[in-house]
Amino acid sequence: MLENLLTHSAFEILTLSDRAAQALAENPWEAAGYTLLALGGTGAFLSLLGMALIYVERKVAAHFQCRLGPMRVGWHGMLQSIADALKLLQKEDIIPEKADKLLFFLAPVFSIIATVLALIIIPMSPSLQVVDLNIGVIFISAVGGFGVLGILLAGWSSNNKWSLLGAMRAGAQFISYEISVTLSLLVITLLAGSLQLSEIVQSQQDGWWIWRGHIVGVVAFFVFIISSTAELNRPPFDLPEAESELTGGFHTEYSGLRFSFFFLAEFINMFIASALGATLFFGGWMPFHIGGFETFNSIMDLIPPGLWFAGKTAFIVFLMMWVRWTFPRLRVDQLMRLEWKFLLPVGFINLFAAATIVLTKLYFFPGQ
Amino acid sequence: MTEKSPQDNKHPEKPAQQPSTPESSAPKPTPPPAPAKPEEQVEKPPQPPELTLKVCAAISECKPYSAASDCPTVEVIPENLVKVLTALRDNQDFAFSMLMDHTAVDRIEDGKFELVYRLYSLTTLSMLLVSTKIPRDKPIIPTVSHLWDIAEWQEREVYDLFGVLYDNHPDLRRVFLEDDWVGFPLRKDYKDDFMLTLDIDSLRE
Amino acid sequence: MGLITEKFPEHIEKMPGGSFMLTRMDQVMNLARSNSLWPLTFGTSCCAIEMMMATGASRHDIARFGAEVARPSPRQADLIIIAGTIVKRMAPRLRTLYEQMAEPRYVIATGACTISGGPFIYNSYTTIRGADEIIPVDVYVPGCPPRPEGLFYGLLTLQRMIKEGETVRKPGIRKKPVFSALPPDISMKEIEEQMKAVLEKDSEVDVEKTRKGLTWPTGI
Amino acid sequence: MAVKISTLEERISVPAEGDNPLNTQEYFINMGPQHPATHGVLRLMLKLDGETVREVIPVLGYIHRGIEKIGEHQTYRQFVHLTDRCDYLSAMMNNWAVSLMVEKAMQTQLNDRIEYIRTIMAELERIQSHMLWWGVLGMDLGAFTPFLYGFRDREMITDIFEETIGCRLTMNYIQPGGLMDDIHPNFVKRVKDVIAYAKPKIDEYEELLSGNVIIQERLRNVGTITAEQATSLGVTGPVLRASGVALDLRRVAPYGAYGQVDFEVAVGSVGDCWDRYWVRVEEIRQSFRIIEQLIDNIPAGKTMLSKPAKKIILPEGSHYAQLETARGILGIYAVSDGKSENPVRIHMRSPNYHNVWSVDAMTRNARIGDLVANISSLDIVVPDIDR
Repeated sequence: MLENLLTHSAFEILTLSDRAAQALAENPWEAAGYTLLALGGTGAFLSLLGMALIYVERKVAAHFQCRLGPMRVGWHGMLQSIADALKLLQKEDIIPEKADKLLFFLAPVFSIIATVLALIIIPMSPSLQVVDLNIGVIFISAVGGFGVLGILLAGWSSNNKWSLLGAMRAGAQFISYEISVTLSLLVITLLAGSLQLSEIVQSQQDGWWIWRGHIVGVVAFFVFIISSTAELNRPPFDLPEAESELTGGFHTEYSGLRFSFFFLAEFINMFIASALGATLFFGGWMPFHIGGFETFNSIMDLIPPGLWFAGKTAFIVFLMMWVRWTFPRLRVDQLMRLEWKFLLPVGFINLFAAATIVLTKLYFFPGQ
Repeated sequence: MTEKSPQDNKHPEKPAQQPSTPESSAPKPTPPPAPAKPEEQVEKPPQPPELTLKVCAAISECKPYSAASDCPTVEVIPENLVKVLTALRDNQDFAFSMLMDHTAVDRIEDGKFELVYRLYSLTTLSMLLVSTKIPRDKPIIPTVSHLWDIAEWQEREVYDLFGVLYDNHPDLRRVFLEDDWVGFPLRKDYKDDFMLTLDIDSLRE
Repeated sequence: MGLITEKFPEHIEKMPGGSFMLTRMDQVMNLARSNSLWPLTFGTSCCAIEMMMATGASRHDIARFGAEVARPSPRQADLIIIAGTIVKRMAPRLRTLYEQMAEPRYVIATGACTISGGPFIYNSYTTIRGADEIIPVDVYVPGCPPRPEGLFYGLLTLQRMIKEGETVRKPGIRKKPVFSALPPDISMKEIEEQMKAVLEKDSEVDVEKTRKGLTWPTGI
Repeated sequence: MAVKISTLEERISVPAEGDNPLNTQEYFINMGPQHPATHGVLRLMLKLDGETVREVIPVLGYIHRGIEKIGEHQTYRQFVHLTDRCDYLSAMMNNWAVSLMVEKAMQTQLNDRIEYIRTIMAELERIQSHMLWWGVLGMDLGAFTPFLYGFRDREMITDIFEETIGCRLTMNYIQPGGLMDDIHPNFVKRVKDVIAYAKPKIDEYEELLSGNVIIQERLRNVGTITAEQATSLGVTGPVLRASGVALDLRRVAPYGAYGQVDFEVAVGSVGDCWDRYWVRVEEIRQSFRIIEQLIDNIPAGKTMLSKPAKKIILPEGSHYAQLETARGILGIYAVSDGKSENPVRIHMRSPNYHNVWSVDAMTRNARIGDLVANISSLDIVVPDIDR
């Protein structure tokens, strides 16, 4: 089935690593150029996207709360994030005297590295992807686990009890909710029959998994969105940095540039989670297709895949912001209860249901 | 706000012109002299209020308060304090289940601290003031924190500001000031290099 | 005159054609700093409510000036708005908070109590008479408590001061005295005169014009 | 009799008890005085076992300004303006308490206009205080948006105050013998506008916060104190009423115009955070009801009984008056020597000082998140605790 899908594809996947590999035989300099483009592009994308998301978050929050938000720097405060970034670059860098200096230095670096590693395998459009691993879904799970290491190290090395409490909360929360995220990822892996992100996108050519997988897909999506919000430490699951409880949580002792790394990593992680959600459940860059309606599908193909991806991701990002500015925070034990007593059983049952669907081929729009 | 206002505005002008002599004491009663509230009337004659008499009849250690007070007040000696307060709390006729307030007054001219316990009853909705006097140079009094939980902290406040020592208090330490603060600021003879004093009376003249 | 001139004073002399580039860079930095003042969540008494009114309430919305990111940790804050009386017991804590803040750091003192001790000067055994006895204050906002608009005016004044590069403590200079970073051909006196001119220019208000627009309610 | 005086260091150096099967170690952690959840400068020493709070030790005095000492050197009229700065969210009720004490001691009868305006102002103040509390509760529990909504509506009431009094927070409006000034001509209309605007809003906000599952989870059965505990701890106001004791001085000992209006006292049953929440939201509604009954019938009359007299000398003896502020019973206790304008001793029975100690009883063996909910539901104002 999968081979069929791939041969019928109108979209040719060409990642930057593929291009570099192709060019290596003929012209090593071109390959090096592609590599540099990938590195520089990821770095630039990371910082620009982070700043844009911070600006958007502040504006969305402001409008939810009947106020204006940043207005002074640039048109409607567009350059506010740049001012913040410049200021944070210039801030004094304080390392507490009794902190574990090496780990204190490494923690934000770990955090940001994990983010970059996850960012490179997100397929943003057929030709805009750095590397397309055949174990993409597993890779994202693994790298995501790396990010919490940064938080744990930050809490431990700060030599501050509040930081340590925040870090321990983050650790417990991450380990718990990672299971649910993985379970919902597995559902899509089962339906699509592949771990490779580009193939998962291709498999949604006849319809996105959120309705091709009907109930199973919807349940998996909700489990995914709840538990990935928890993994991102965003409200209502922002216990590791709960402002009114732990002052700043794990980043209490961080200032200036190092703090901005955490800040940036948090927002990029939100983008990655949204992009992953869009890729798995809403077809990633795949336009809105309905199996069998070829005319309709070709009209939808007129919109470039990059826009589809951006739109879907923006929708999920907005959803997360909406939740953040509406809901209060859960308590620690309630957080654990939600995961172990509700989301985990639901995830397992859903996985079994998905297996049944795959075996009996009960999809909507089964395609060829 | 409608018809009454013109005549009502004219009427009280008369008394308004009278005061401003130093003897006249502030707000004058309204022109139509309404009778004073009944509970205020009782304190004028020397006869103490009804509740005071009732308490004194029930508990032999109490006696009516000697000085003026606007609330039923009994006086006890420090040795009987815990006994009296226990009786007042547990006696079903009174049932003073709340210790509303506890504070001290520095009677420096008598060389004494007056400790005041304000009890409130949720069943009869009445209030009783229990007063006891301890010498300034040996300010020790048994604690009542086992009777009411809040007494623990009220007593800490009094210790902090007046230096009254409570015997058997579970955790007697300063509450507002640092532990190494010297002196007890609400005592009348408290002196401090930091404190600026301003004699308002001299400024007024 | 900020971090760059302080850390690399020799660069100014060596640059051919004057210190143009470095000065520009510094101005950009000051612009960025002035527009991103993250306050510390710190308030002791009544002024804190009006401060919350300014920072929180939708009508006033301090976010317009990019200053709504209230940080609970002093490490990440740039600005400390002292809102309320400071007493003896709080004073060392306030000093600690100030010292925990990372370097370009600014202080606004709001309200009578913070400026002078307010109504608690006389006969009080704990009230500190002015927060500037403890930490250097950049801007004073009088009032009891000041209106949110007053706080905004204070914030805008602070922003202007940062843009001019002149706060009570010059930003970025922690170990050296202030004028060691000055270029050789400028004296402190000239800067003072220039600042005076700027301040005088800004304080010019056309009184007649202002009065015309003002209509006083007659009903009172 | 040997009295032992301890210090904070001794208090927090208690060795951990090792009877825990998991062999965990308890530790002390310092919360405040600068902490977002402690509403100002309250400092709490927490004895924690992991996330579980074993003991809460409030450490006060970070805003202790010695108001009682200052009061001994001031006249009663001057003392009124210091009470504004204690519980600044019920500023006018604090002023009223001093005025009530002076008027009771002088046996002054006030006219109805003064009583009506005082009552309306006090109820407006109560509404704005509860609105602010409502928003801050949301913020403490992690929802920032209710905070701004609460502030937005509070602003309308502040505008009314500003129009009449000229001040937004520290009013000094109610004075011994009357009021500072008459109400503004727009006052009645503006109050009616606010009622028309805010009453539906209360329902709307209840939908946002009260109907929320997470809020219910966070507040229900958290920080329960029984009626006996509450009485013994001396808590008053909504905290006591949430525990099921219907002690509201507006009802049991009416002052002002409360004797002439019809309203209900909201009483909880369990005594948990949810009851305290519910009692306060209900009190906002009841306050609107009281204002609605009074606002149309403000009688004519003077707003100050006589010209401000130069001297107020209370008769010799002790004087006490108490009333119900937004947070509980505020009592003013003054001892006069009958000769001087200044009191020999003036003491405030502060509702917050009595309420704050119940946080330990509420939070034993709960989580840190519960502690934040408990502090928030107590609605403490720290300058009133410390005075």
